[in-house]
Amino acid sequence: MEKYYGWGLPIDISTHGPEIDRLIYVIHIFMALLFIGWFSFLVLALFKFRARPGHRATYKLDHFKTPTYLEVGIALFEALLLVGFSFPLVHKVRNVFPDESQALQVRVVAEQFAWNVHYPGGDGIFGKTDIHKITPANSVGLDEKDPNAHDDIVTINQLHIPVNRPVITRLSSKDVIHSFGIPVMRIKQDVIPGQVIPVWFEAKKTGNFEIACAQLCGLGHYRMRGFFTVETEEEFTKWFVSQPPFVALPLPPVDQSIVPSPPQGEREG
Amino acid sequence: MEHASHEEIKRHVKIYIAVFVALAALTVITVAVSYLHLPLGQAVLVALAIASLKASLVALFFMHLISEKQIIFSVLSLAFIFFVVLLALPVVSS
Amino acid sequence: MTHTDEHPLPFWRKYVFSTDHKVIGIQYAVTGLSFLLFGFGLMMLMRWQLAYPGQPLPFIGHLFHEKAMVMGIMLPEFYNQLGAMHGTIMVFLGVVPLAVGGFGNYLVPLQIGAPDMAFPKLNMMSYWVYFLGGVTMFASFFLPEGAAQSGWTSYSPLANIATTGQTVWLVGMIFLITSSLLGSVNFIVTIVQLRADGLSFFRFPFFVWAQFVTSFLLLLAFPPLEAAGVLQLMDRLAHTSFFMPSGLVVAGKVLEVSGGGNPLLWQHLFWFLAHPEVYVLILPAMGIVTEILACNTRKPIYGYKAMVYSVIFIGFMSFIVWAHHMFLTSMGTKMSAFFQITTMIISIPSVVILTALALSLWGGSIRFNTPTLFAIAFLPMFGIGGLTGLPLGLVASDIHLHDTYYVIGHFHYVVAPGTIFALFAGIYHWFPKVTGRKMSEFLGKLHFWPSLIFTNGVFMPMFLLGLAGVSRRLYDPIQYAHAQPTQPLNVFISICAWCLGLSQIPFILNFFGSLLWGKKVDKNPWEATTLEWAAPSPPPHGNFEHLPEVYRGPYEYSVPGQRHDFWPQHMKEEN
Amino acid sequence: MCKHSKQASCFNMIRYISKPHPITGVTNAKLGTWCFLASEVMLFGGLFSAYVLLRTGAPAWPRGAEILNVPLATFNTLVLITSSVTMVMSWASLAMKEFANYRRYMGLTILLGLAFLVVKGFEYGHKFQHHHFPSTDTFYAVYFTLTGLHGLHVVGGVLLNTYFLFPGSALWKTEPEQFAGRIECAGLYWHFVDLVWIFLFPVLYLL
Repeated sequence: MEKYYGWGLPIDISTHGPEIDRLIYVIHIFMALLFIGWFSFLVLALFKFRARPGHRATYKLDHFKTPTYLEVGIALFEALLLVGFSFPLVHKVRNVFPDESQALQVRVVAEQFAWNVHYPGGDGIFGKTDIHKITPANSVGLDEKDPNAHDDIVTINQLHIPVNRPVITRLSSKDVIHSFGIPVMRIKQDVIPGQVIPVWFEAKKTGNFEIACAQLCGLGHYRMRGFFTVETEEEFTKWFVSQPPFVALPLPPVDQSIVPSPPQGEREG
Repeated sequence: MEHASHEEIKRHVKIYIAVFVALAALTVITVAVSYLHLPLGQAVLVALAIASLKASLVALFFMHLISEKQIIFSVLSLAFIFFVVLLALPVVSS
Repeated sequence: MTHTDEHPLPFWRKYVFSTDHKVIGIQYAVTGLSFLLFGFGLMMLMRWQLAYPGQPLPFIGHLFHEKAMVMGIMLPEFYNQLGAMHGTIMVFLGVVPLAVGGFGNYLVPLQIGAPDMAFPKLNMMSYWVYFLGGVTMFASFFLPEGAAQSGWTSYSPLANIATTGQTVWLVGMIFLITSSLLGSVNFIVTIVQLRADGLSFFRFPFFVWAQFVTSFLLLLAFPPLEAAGVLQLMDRLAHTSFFMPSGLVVAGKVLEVSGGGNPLLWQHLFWFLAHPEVYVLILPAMGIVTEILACNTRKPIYGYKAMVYSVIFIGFMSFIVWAHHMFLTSMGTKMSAFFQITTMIISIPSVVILTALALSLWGGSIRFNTPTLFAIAFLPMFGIGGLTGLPLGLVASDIHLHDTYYVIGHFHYVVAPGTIFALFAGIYHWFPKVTGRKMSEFLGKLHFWPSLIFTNGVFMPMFLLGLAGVSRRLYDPIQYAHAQPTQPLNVFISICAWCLGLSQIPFILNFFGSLLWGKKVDKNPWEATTLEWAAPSPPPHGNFEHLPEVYRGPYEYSVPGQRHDFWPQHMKEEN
Repeated sequence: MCKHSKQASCFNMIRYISKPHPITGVTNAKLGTWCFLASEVMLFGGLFSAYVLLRTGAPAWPRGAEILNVPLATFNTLVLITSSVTMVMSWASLAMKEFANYRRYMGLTILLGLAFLVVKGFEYGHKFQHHHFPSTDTFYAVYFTLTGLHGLHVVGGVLLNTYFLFPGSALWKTEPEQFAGRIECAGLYWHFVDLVWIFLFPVLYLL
C-alpha cells in the first residue's frame, strides 16, 4: 500500500491542495534562507567581537544600510505572499463554489464525539430535521413526516465520496465547537454551533483516509475520528445504494409541536 | 484646577448648576422622544446623540476635562481608539 | 505613605505585607518561578501520556487520585485538566508575574531613579490579589471533578457545559485580571510621574519602555476578557445564553437554555486580550535582553530609537490582529484579508527589534557570561518563533496548520526558549543587585547548554508533527492513522522534555547556593550604566541615598575619550 | 509628611502625591484614576459590543420600553445626575475650604447613591416576581448583567464615599491639598459611573 503519512506533509489528494503545499514550501524556504543568513551573521559577530585582551568596543558605528533594504525586502515578500498566494487561494476555497447540480452534496453534523454524515438520498433533497427528534437511531433528527427525508442516508463517521467530483459539505454542530479536518484533503474548518458553514473540496485519488477533529471538544476529542473514503464513481454508487434509507425506521407517534429547522443551504459569510 | 481661587470656584459652581439643569432637560427629552416611536435606526441615532451630549457635559464639566492636562488626554485617546476597535467587533464577526 | 528607616518594621510588614517595591518584586518573582516549575511539572506528566499512551506512569503513577489516574494510567479528564492548567499557569501565573510583576516591580523604580512605585499599597494589593488568583487556580485541582479542562482558551460552549473547575477558573481569572489592572495603573503612573530629574523618555532604558507599553496592553486589553469572564460566569451560574446558540443537543438531550447567544463572541473577546497578551509576554523579555546585550557588548544599542518606535507600534498593532486566531471560524474573506494584512504588518517591527539587537553585537566586545549566553540564545529562538508565525498568519497555509502541533511549536518557541530564556538571563544578570552576591558561572553554564539543546529537542520536532497534520490537545495521539508515523517523534520530545526538567537542577542549586555562598559584589559588578546600578546592592528601603539626576542616555558604553568604558547615566562628570 | 520625619528620609519620598508634577501637571492619584477609568471604558466597551453583537444577530429583540419600567428608570437617572452634582459640589466645598459643606454634600451623594440602589432593587424584585430572570432570554441576560455590573460599581462608589466621609476625612486636618485631590479622584470615579448609566439608560430602556 502507498504510504499516506510520514514526518512531514501527508499525501495530498485534493485539487486545491498543491497550491497550499506550494505556499507552505515557499514560506519554509524563505524562512530557512532568512534564518540561515541571519544566523550566520550572528555567529560571525559573536566570534569576531568576542571580548579579548586588546580588543575594545566601538562606540558608534556607521548606519547600516543593508538591514533596512532587507527589512523592506521582507515586507515586500510578505506582501507578495498575501497577494500572490494567500488571497487568491482563500478566495477560491471559500468563495468560488462548484456548481451545486454537479457536486455531491452532503451535510456533516458534528457531535461529541462523532461525525454524522447526512446524504440527501436519491432525490438530492435533504429532509427536514428537528433537534427534538434526535434519538440514538436518528442521530441528525430527521423528520419522518417530510417525504424528502425518506430516502435520506445517515452514517456515523463514514464519509464516502466519489473521486474527481466536487463535494459541498455543509458543516454544523449539535453541541460544542469542533473542527472538521481532512489532512490529506488540505481542508479544515471550525464547526460553530448555531451556524451552517459550507466547505467544498474535490479528490483526485481514491483511498481510505481520515477525518480528524482539530478543536478541543471534550474528553473524547482524541478519538473523534471519522473515516473518509474516496472511491470511483461506480464503487461509490454501489456503496450508496447499499445504505439503508431513513424510512426503514418505525414511525414514532405524531408530534404537532414541530420546531422548524434552520434553513438549509444558507451561506454564512 | 489645583490652584483655583475662591472666586473661580464660585463661578464653577454656577456652571455645575447649569450643567445639571441641562442634563435633567436632556433626560426628559430622550424619554419624550422614545414615546414618538421613531423607526429603530433613527431612534438609535437620536438616543445615542443625546446620550453622547450628556456624557460630554459630565466629562467636560464635572470631570473637569475642559481644563485638563495633555497627559490625561493622551491616556484617554488611547482608550478611545481601542474602544472604537472593540465596538467594531460585531462588524468583524458578521 | 512613606516609611522612614528609624522604626524597624515587624517581620510580617517587612517581608509579607510589604509595600516596598523590591520585596513585592521578589515575592512576585518567587511565586512566578514556583508556578513555572509547577506548570512545567504538569507538562512533564502530559508528556508521559503522549509518549507512551495508555501505559502506567512508573514510580509516581499510583500516588494520584483514582479520578486522575487508574492504576497509574492517566484518564482523559486529567489529561485535559493538565493541558488547560499548564497553559493558564504558564501564561497568567508564571511568565507574566515573573516578567512584569517580578522584573518590572523590582527594576522599573530603580531604573527611573524613583524611591518606590507611585502607589505602594496598591502594589501590595496587586501581589496579594494575584496570590489569591494563584491559590484559586491551584485549589481547583482538588475539586471533586478536578480543574478546568476546556483548554486555556476556554472556548464556549464547551466551557459552558464543563465541570465546576471552569467556574473556579473564571473566578481565578477575575482575580488575576484585577491584579494586572492594579499593577499596570501603578506602572504607568510611576514611569510618567516619578522619573528622576533629567530622565526624559528617550533616555529610558529600553526595559522601561517595554514595561511602559506592556502596562498599556494590560490596562486596555484585559478588561474585555474580564467582560467575557463575567458573561461566561453568568452563563454558568445564572444560566444565561450569551455564548449558547439556540438548538443545542448535548449527549442526546436538548439543552434547556434560552439560546440566542454566539460562541464566537467569546473567541473575539478572549483573543482581544490574548493577542496583546502575547506581547505582554515578549516585550519585557526583549527589554531584558536589550539591557544585558548593551552591558555585555560594552557598546550602545544600535538603533535605540527605531526600537522604541517599533515597540510602540507593536503595542498599537497588537490590538487589531486578534482575529488571526479565528481564521477558520466562519469569517468572511474580506475580514480575513484585513487580519492577514495586519498580521504581516505587525511582524515588521519585531524584525526591526531583532535586527537592531543582532546588529548591536557588531563592533562590541562581547563578554560570554551566563546572562549574555541566555540573552544571545533568545535571539535565534525568538527568531524561529516569529518566522513560524508566518505560515500561520496566512489563511491559505493556516488551513492545513491550524490547531496542529505546528501552532504549539510556534508559540512555545516564542515563549519558552524565547521569553523564559530572557527571564533566566535577567535572573543571572540582576541577582547581584537583589542579593549582593553573584551566581555561579559554572552552574550557570551547566544550566544554559543543556537547556538550549533540550528546548530545541522538545519544540523542533513539533513542526514536523504539525506538518503531518497532527491535531493539538490529543489525549492519545495514536488513535489517528496519520499521527502514528510521528509517534517516535513524540517519544523523542518527551525524553527531551524530561531532560530539560533535569537541566533546571543546576539552576535551582545555583539560585539557593548563591544566596548563601555566592561571591559578594559591590553595587555595580557588571560595570553597567543604568540607574539601578547606582543604588547599593541590595538597595535599602527608598533605594537611593539621594534621588539621582540623569545626564545622558542609557547605554553610554565605550565613549571615546572616557577613562572607563562605561559612563553611568547619573554621573555628572567624566567617569 | 516630610516635616514629621527626619530630613534624610525626605530624599526617599514618593513625589507628586499632593502637588502636581511640573511637566505633566497632574498628581499621581489623578493620572492613576484616569488610567483606571480608561480600563473601565474598555470593560464596558466589551460588554456594549457584546450587546450589539447579540442584538444584531437576534431574529427579534424586544423594545425595552415595553417590558421595563421607564418612569422608574427616568427617576433613577435623575437621582444619579443629582448625585453627580452633589459630588462635584463636595469637591468645590473643599476647594473653598468649607469642610462642613463638604460633609453635607458628600452625605447627600451617598444617600442619593443608596436611593438609586433601592430603586434598582425594587425594579429587580418586580422582574423576579414576574419570573423574569437572566436565564429568560438574551434581552434579560443583557439587562441584568449590565445593570448588575453597573450596580456593583455604584456600591463600590458608595463605600468609597462613605470612607471619605468618615475615617478618610481625617487627612483634611494634616494634608488638605492631598485630601481635596482624593475627593476629586473619588468624584471622577463617581461621574464615570453616572456616565455609564447615561448610556445604559437609553440603550436598555428606550431602544
